[in-house]
Amino acid sequence: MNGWILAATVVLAVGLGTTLWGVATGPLGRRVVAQNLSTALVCPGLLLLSQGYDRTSYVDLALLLALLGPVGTLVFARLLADELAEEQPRAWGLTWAAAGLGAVVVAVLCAVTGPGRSMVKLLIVGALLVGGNLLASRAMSGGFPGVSRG
Amino acid sequence: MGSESAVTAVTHVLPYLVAAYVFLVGCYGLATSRNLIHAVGCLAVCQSATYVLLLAVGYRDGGTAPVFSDIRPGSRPVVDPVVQALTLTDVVVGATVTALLLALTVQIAKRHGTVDPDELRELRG
Amino acid sequence: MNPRARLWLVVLGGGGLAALLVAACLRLPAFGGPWHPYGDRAVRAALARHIANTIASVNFDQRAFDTMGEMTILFAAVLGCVVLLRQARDEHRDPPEPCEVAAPVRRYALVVLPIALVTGLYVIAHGQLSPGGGFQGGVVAATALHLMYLGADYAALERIRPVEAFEIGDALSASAYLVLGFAGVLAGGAFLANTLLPYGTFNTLSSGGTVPLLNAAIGMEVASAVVVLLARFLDQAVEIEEGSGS
Amino acid sequence: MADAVVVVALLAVAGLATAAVANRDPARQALVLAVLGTALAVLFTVLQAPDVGLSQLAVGSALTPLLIMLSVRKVRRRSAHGKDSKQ
Repeated sequence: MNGWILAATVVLAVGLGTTLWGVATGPLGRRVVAQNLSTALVCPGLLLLSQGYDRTSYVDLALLLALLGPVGTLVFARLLADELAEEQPRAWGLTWAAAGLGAVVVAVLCAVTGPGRSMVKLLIVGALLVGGNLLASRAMSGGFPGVSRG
Repeated sequence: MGSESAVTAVTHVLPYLVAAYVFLVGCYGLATSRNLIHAVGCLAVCQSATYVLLLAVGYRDGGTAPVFSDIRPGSRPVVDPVVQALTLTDVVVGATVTALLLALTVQIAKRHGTVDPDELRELRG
Repeated sequence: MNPRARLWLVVLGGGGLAALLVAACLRLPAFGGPWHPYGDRAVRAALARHIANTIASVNFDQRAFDTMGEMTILFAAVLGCVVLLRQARDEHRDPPEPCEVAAPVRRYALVVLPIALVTGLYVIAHGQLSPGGGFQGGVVAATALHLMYLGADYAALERIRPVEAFEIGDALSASAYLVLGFAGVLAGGAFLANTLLPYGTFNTLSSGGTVPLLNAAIGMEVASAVVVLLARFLDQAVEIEEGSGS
Repeated sequence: MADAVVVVALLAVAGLATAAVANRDPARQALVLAVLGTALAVLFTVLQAPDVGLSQLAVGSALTPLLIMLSVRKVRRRSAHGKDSKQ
């Protein structure tokens, strides 16, 4: 076991543990926030695993999660807009912390990889992850003001 | 020494036990469900147990994926690709079967105005 | 049967099943063991045919006939959904009014949609090289289209997604798989045998004989199937209303 | 100790499966299923099956939740409609 896998284990244990607790209990708003955080915390874990196993092809997994995770959150934000409008879930502290974690992991991995095609891919994953995460947070707190049915 | 062998014994069967547990939990949810959409979700949980079992059978300690686009063939031990191929198609086909069951649920809701299996039984009997 | 008796039955049956499963688990070969005879042979066969991703080789070459079965299940499930979720006689269509979406959400959807589509195509195209393939890429590409519904509104989605075209695409790609299989027979081999085309250079896009073609057919099939499926569900959830006439 | 990450992923999957069954409201269950899909993708990655992980991510993170939520919406709208007409 090398340091990368150890770091990934810690990130995944903390990330999956907190999201399990957040998504299974409490009001609906908190659950959607937890679902969004699961993307933001698992994706850096996958990137660290890819580095730990020394397999660049595993980065595809992180790319797909960074793309589709926020889409999943948008599904809930849109189809539960009525319920969420009452709660207006806000967790900007947590969201920025998770986005920061993603940015730090991507920066460290870029520094290790060095310039090249894999670095471009890492930067795309990072941009999609941070952007999607912040946007999904925005969407669930009043992103669909006029959705009554449609 | 004794505790160490106990730990390895646990890690040697833990994945199988988790697969069995996930399957049983899904079955329990299916049997006690009061909402057909919830029951379909429980069936999805049962399906995921089969993925865990198949992939656990194919794992090899210290192995890596049998995908040679970024490593030289033969340079590292690889895990079993056959079970992975089985699981891979299973995941996507499982999702469409879930969709088919949800379509049936929507149709039941239209016909009978409820998705509670107990109320449906009363309607019929 | 009252719920209490049913619960007891479940606990009894589940307990018995649990005991049997645990007994079976304890007798299975240990997790992570070194003995994988089928796996080792599959890897050797894949390398002999210049396919870098052994899983794609198993799916589209060594067990291509099984994949045809999976494809048939997929096709039948979609057909079932289309039949079940058609517009009934006592229902009418009521197009939803365009909805208001916050500007950043709309912009995000419009930026990410092409990226997700390209990623889906990339995953399909590199199926026989890196992790990925028709099954995964097809789902990604089809999901990407529905960002139009999530980020804009239903009318916008309907403009970029003609369902009839995707229904035809579904049927065409399913038959393309069969045609490729029969081409093997006509060339003097067996059904779906990978003897038709040269194997090419290892680890390039065109390597692996018929594997990239079958992979592309499955990718198109899955993408069209998912689009058709979601279109039926969206119709029901958003547009079709009860009661005849409006 | 090399299997620590496997054990973490297995425990997360078991916990999320329990939560998915225990949440009886379909919308809340769909949220748990979305996270369960992500956890399964992590498990498949640590079991060295990136292809299956990709498949699970593609299906579990957006497609299954969308299907379930659309069904929930249809069923809820129907029952709301039925109550209106009864009144």
